[in-house]
Amino acid sequence: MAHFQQLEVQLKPADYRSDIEPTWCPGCGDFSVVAACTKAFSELKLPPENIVQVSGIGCSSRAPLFMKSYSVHTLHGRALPVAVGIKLANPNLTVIVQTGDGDLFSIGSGHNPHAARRNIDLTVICMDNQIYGLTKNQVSPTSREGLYGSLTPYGTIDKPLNPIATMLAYGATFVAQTYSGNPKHMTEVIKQAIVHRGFSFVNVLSPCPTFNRVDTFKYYKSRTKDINKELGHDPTDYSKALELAFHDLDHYYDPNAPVPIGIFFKKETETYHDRVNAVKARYKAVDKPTPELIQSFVDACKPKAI
Amino acid sequence: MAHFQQLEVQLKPADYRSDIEPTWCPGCGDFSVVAACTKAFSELKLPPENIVQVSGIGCSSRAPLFMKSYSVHTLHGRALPVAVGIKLANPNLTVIVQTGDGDLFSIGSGHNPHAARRNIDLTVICMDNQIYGLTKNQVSPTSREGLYGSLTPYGTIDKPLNPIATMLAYGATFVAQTYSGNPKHMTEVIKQAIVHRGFSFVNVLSPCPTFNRVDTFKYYKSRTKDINKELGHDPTDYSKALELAFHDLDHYYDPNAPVPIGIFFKKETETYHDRVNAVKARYKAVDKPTPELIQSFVDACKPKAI
Amino acid sequence: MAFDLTIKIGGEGGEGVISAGDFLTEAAARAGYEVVNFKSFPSEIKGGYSQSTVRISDVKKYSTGDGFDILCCFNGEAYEYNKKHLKPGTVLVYDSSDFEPEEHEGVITYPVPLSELAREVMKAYITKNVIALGVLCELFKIPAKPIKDSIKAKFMRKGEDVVNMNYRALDVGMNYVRENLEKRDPYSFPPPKEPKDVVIMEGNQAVAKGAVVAGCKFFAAYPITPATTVGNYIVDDLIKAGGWLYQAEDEIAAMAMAIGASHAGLKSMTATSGPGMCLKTELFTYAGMAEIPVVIVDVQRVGPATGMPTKHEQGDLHHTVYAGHGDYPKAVLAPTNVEENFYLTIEAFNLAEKYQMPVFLLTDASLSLRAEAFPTPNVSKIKLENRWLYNPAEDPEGRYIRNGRFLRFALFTEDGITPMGVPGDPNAIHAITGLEHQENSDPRNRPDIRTLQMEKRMKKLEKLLREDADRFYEFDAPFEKADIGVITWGLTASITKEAVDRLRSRGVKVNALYMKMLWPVRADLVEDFAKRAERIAMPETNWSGQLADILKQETHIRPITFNIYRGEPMIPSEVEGFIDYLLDNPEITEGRLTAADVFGKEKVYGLI
Amino acid sequence: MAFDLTIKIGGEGGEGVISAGDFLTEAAARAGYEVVNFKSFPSEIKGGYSQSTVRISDVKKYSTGDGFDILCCFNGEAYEYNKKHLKPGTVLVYDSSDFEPEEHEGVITYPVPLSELAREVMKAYITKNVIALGVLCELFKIPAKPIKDSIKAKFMRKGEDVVNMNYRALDVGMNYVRENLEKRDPYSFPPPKEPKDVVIMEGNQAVAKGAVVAGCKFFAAYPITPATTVGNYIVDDLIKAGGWLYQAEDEIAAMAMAIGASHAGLKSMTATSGPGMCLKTELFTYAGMAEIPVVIVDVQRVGPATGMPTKHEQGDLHHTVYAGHGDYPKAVLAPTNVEENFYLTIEAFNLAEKYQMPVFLLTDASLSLRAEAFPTPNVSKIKLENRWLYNPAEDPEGRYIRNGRFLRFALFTEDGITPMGVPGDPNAIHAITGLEHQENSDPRNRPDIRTLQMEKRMKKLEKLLREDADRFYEFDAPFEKADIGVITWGLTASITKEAVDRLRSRGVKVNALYMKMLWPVRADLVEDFAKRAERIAMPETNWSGQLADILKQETHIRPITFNIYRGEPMIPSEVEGFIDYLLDNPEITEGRLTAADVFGKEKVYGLI
Ligand SMILES: Cc1ncc(C[n+]2csc(CCOP(=O)(O)OP(=O)(O)O)c2C)c(N)n1
Ligand SMILES: Cc1ncc(C[n+]2csc(CCOP(=O)(O)OP(=O)(O)O)c2C)c(N)n1
Ligand code: SF4
Ligand code: SF4
Ligand SMILES: [Mg+2]
Ligand SMILES: [Mg+2]
Repeated sequence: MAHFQQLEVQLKPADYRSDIEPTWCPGCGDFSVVAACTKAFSELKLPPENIVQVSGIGCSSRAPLFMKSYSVHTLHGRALPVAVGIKLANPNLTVIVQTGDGDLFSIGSGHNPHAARRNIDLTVICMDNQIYGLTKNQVSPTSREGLYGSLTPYGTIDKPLNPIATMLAYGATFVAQTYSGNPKHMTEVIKQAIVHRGFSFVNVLSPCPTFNRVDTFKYYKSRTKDINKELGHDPTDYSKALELAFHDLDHYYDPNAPVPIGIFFKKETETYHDRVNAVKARYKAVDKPTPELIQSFVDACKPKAI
Repeated sequence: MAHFQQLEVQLKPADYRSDIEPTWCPGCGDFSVVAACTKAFSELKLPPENIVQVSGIGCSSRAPLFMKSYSVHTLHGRALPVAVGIKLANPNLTVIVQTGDGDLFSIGSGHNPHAARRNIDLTVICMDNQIYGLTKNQVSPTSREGLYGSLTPYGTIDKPLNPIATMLAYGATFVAQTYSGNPKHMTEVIKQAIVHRGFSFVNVLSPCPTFNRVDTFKYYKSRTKDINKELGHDPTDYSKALELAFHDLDHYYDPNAPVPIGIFFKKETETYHDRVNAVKARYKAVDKPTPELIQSFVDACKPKAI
Repeated sequence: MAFDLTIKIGGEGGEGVISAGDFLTEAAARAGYEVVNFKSFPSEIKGGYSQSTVRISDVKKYSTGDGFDILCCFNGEAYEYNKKHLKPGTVLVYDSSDFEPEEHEGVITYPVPLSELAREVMKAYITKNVIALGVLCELFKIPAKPIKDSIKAKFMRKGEDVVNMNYRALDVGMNYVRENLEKRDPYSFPPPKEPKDVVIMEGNQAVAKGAVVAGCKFFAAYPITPATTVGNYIVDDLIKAGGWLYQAEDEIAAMAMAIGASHAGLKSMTATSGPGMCLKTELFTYAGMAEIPVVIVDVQRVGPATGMPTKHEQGDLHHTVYAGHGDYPKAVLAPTNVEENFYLTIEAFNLAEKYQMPVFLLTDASLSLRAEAFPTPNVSKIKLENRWLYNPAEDPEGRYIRNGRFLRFALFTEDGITPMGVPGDPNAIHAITGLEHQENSDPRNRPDIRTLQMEKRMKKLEKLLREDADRFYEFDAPFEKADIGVITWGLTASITKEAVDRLRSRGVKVNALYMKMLWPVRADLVEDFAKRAERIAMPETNWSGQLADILKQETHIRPITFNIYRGEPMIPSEVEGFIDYLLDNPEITEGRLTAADVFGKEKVYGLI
Repeated sequence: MAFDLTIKIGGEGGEGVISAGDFLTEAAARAGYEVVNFKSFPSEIKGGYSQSTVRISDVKKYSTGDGFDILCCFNGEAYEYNKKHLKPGTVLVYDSSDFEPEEHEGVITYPVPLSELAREVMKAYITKNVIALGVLCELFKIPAKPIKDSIKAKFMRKGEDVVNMNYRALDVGMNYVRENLEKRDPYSFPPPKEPKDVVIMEGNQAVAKGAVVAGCKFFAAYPITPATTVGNYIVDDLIKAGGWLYQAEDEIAAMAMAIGASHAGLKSMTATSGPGMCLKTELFTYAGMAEIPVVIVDVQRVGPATGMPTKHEQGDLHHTVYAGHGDYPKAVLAPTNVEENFYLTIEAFNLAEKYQMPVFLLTDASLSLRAEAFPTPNVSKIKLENRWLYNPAEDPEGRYIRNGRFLRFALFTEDGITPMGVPGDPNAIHAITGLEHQENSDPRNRPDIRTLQMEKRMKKLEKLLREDADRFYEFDAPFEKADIGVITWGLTASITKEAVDRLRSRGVKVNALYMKMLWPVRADLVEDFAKRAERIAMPETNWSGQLADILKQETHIRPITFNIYRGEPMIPSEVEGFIDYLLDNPEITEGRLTAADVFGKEKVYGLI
């Protein structure tokens, strides 16, 4: 755990809360995501000033504003690339992306393959309510077929995207799913995701009671199944992870299918930053260039007298 | 094959060529892609006026201009959504996307999951030279680790994206790879892709002799292996397809690993358009609305007297 | 005296504030009055303060005025928001089971325990808004019949029981007044008139209806407040009329799809707001270059960045006119009220098809939510433009075919317009490209071809200025030489109309020009107007005076701008105050004023 | 007489045309001359026509002139492209093994079988360009020593054999002249001078070097012609200096990353061209709203859409200044030559850090490829601005902390600038958001807060106008009352300088203003300049006169614009002709002229 800074004295979860009252509807799943995050921060003894939480736009993307950390509420779909810039600039920061299923998998979906395959050491937490909440009820890429949305009043005819399988295909090195109705599981998964060196993705099933009347707490309660504890899945096994992942959405079609939660995959391997360091070493890069070094870059453009 | 229009009298491949001289470098892999396409059109007896070929920007994206069809040379990364618009507007057209690895998997990568999962009946042909050609040598998402690019002179440190696995994860219903050094295989695969009802993806390994000095015709020649004929892969088997796909890039790391070509996966299932038709039937949609119907939409806003 | 009454209802979102306003609006229209209704929602998803302001009159009013005559507060928060506007003579109806107001001199108050009645008498809290309606009916002699009709229409599909429950709630309100209150105010409704043949539409609904009437067959959507509801409103009609709405993965894709669908022959559109406008920009230039007809609706909200998504601003005009690398032809329309939302959407499609280019329609968050009654459009009387498709029979000399190639971008037409070809047609096979191209679509870098194609494209705007621009200039300029000539656009134009009436009734000589085509500009018309006024005043709800900037550049006028950028529309008295200020300060001949300059820093926020 | 010689080399891309020009350029600089070199590539990847124009002089020239004195054609295509410019007195050196030219009256021709010599004598076709150099050296007395030095420097790493082969090729060329040709032209080099301490940079290289000098630590790239090479040039230096270049997945991501890296404390930039500018726009407004310092380089190319990617146009100015929903603060700089590319890049970083906002640097395709020799910058003399970070020790009263919250967006500073905080610092924990926000960053919709924050942000530009704008106005206005005042920018300014010299040498009273900060505008400076001229002339290489538009809006001037939009820079004689035309037509006092208006439709393309 030496790759991130820790406090000597643990702070309480409440110390990671900001004084802004969440604007979420009563009963929104996202409340407990914030609770789990602050608990994870506390247990990991993260200094608040070393946490940068980056979000896009959506109900879920308000989450960073309700916590005490450096919070970067960006534009719709752009949390990930802004977070990449932050992490590249200062690898000592704990950079967490707080996003929603629309933000991450619709408008933002072009950024995911590239952060994942490069194994940039970020933690991406997607509050997946299978709907666009903030814009008042449109289907999202993770919505089940037939779900009602204001632009698809006939019930959507789109096959949903599988977030877990997609991130696995991209080469993410930590891929998990949890459920905001299970705070303990969620906290544990988020902790592990933060501790993981490399690109971590956590899909949080986080119901929107206001607009999604199908994928509710009640719906999930009886269905979630811990793939690690209950099914004995070993997260180092990539092909098993894939196979499990491809059944992630079975419950959309089969009322008896379970909703898998847990860590699908986890593999510690070189991060992008490790590789950057290797290149920098080859280049004899310095941290603070001297004026002489800078002058030498300019002088290199003199007509080549030899 | 009843789902697309056919000519009574077959045209020659040359009849599908435009009179623009290709601007490609001598030896560019993309020449034979055009040859294979025109051959496929001829063999499928497609009326040129019913073909719409849509591309983005890149050397590869010039391909439609060298053929006789309705050609839509769009902007970088936007071939797919423009093609979706065309197909939605007129499902009777044969809509083909001609694109490159940068165009499709870098700037355009946010569009892929959504066209694929919706099973829109398009054929996407990606001329994958593992490099940005038109902008003169930058690595692309499919470049192997260590490849030189003008912006990564140290040899890229990025893990490449796996195009086949990615498209399979998205739910594409036809996924294949072919090689522009094997015109027969290529023509056959492209034909099948066009005939397939639903979202078809064909990755064409199409070397760029000018900038990519590693992944050359010479390199591929000895390595490609026909997964269907030589390995007996049955393209209806999704999990086998996945497994094979995940070894697609093994040759990047293991000089003895083969480069798989062939049809990884193929499944005929409802297209987006089939579902649109079902919704339209429910709505009693008409093709040419009468003035009375239109007036009724306006009249629906009268204060509701009952 | 003219009848002109404004009722404002405020309360918690979800308490039926908005639907109470809607009932009143419908009832007023059904009783033969002019009516306009302005709604405002909180940015929170649930809860937060909502309000609905209904203005009912016997001659058409375009704004909701400066304030209200009657305020009905569903809770204490609504009271807190509005109390500074309680002037002597205004009426306050309030939920006395929730709060007690302070003393307000001259304000007539009617306490009604709305929540208690709903909970105790009706045993259904959700009927609170209908009880309140009953109270208003009884107090102000609003005819109950049309209200009941509206209740029935709205709740019918929920069953007879629900309808009856709401009838009872209305009675509970009416009875409470009869039994407990004594009328002490002068406001009451005149008897119902002969109902007119009107429709009531919200701003975004009018755009949706207009689009379907115009023949739109493809709508590429990506949700964004306050544009999303254009899609909500259009989707069912569109499907029935054989079209389709596609929810794209983002705004770029939506724009790309609209272009694709148009190329394939359909009248196509997309609707978005500022952030989406930015994302689509590269494709706007493509539509200009490839000469694709397409309609883009921008329901403006407050920028920059995410800004204030539910709030009003006229801040996207610069972007619409000037964004994009390189110049390309386009037209920009901006309706000033709901009825124009309907008709100008049709105009947008007509211009797009005629000139084969992107046409923008700029509305805004406030206009999107405003409901208005206007005469029912007769669709058979509306003229539609369809695109010019190549037809070999009309080209006996084969001018548009050279060496077997269709000359999609032929240079020999006088007006720069050339026939299109649609995939499927063997006679017009061609390419389109964003590269500079020659007549037969082949990419070319040659300086002469570049110059000529650029001129071909831009020439289309000259024709537009000749043939299709003047009807978008609404002149209300009775004075040969006015003291002030006001020029404005969009919702601010509606508000300005009322200010102009008031100023004239006080003898001020003010002319007005309401511009509804903001690009390209008929400099001659603007300058002729300006010649007949001593000074030009331009109120706009944006920081920089974006239309003023355009006119400074396109004409010789040097306006005095009045810029408000607080996220809310102006009110008539602000425009009035601005003009009065100019009359008091004759030395100001050009420049920029803000509300603080005119009203003083402290008073500014007290106005609204 | 002053020494001023222009040599143009043309041929097939890949034949060493460009490197021959580079050798000449270096040699000239090493021989103590001023030199500027303009390259142009085909848009095809391989092959196609390339050219390199080298102008060598004893006083600094900013343009490559109207034409050339000496033309060296490597093949017949080069001859075809250039033959219309062969005037009496010009010299033509050509590959006589490839083609024979027509008769050109008064043109001095030197046939040299370049290909044959390369193939037969040297047995290495690739030495053709060095043979040609030898020919030029011998014919025009160009000192061979500096050329040899350049050859050695370039080929050293390929081994001694390669160097020697090229030395021999040079000799082959020189010998051929000695043995076969007789000098019949008047051009010859003066003896070498004392070499000056100069650097030679290409336009994009100068941007790259300037950025590293400015302290840039993060470069977010996405390839696009003609901006890509900024990244090519910076990457190695940047890594050595502890920074990083990241090739993003698209331009939107690149902009987002630059913003992220800046927020995390690094000086950050991105470089792109028009299409990328469009895509990044939404994030520009975010940087404005969240007050993030960031530098955006736009190497303009021809639009709209894909346009002509390798060609010159000044067509992105409207976009840069006006794009984006809502108003936000920004500055726009535009260098006129390569040296300014270097220094203005540094200025861009300084302004970005000082004002905490996006700063744009507009260059263009032609400037990007132009090489110039200029005095070696001394980095220790260059002043750098670093950002104002919150420091509790400087805030003893704790004004920037309220209720334990850091007031990143405090409203009480006079100039709108407030200290930043960087992640990792426990004293400045805060949020940034694109929503309108209050002082402590919390999102707020309140009209008063909105108004005040808007004013805070925009106030920064007032300070900039006071403190940092005037040095970007280059006045060359010797006449108290000139007939014409020329205002222009970018590469067109370089070209105009030469036209102005020529006009003045003919006695024309012309003043000039070269603007290098295009936004915001010091109206006072522009108007003072305008007062001292009868008429204002504004040449720009774009359709609409984009700087003219801005000045019409920001000042009272009414210029006559001269617009060329053919995808190539103007040449001095065009600007000269434009001014002459104005002198001949005194009745023209404002409006727009194109090359066709001034030179007639047929002659236009003959000029270039
Ligand atoms: C560029 C842009 N497009 C669209 C929007 C409107 N918008 C805001 S949030 C949102 C969807 C959010 O969905 P999701 O990420 O699932 O968040 P949720 O509200 O469900 O938590 C959209 C489309 C925007 N703010 N910016
Ligand atoms: C918005 C935008 N960004 C960047 C570019 C520059 N550009 C043109 S082609 C290209 C890469 C093409 O790579 P690929 O798709 O692999 O095509 P190839 O040339 O290799 O066939 C880029 C980055 C552009 N034209 N537009
Ligand atoms: S709309 Fe849904 S996601 Fe948004 S705050 Fe309410 S419950 Fe949560
Ligand atoms: S650069 Fe490469 S991809 Fe482009 S035309 Fe040349 S060989 Fe083909
Ligand atoms: Mg969601
Ligand atoms: Mg490629």
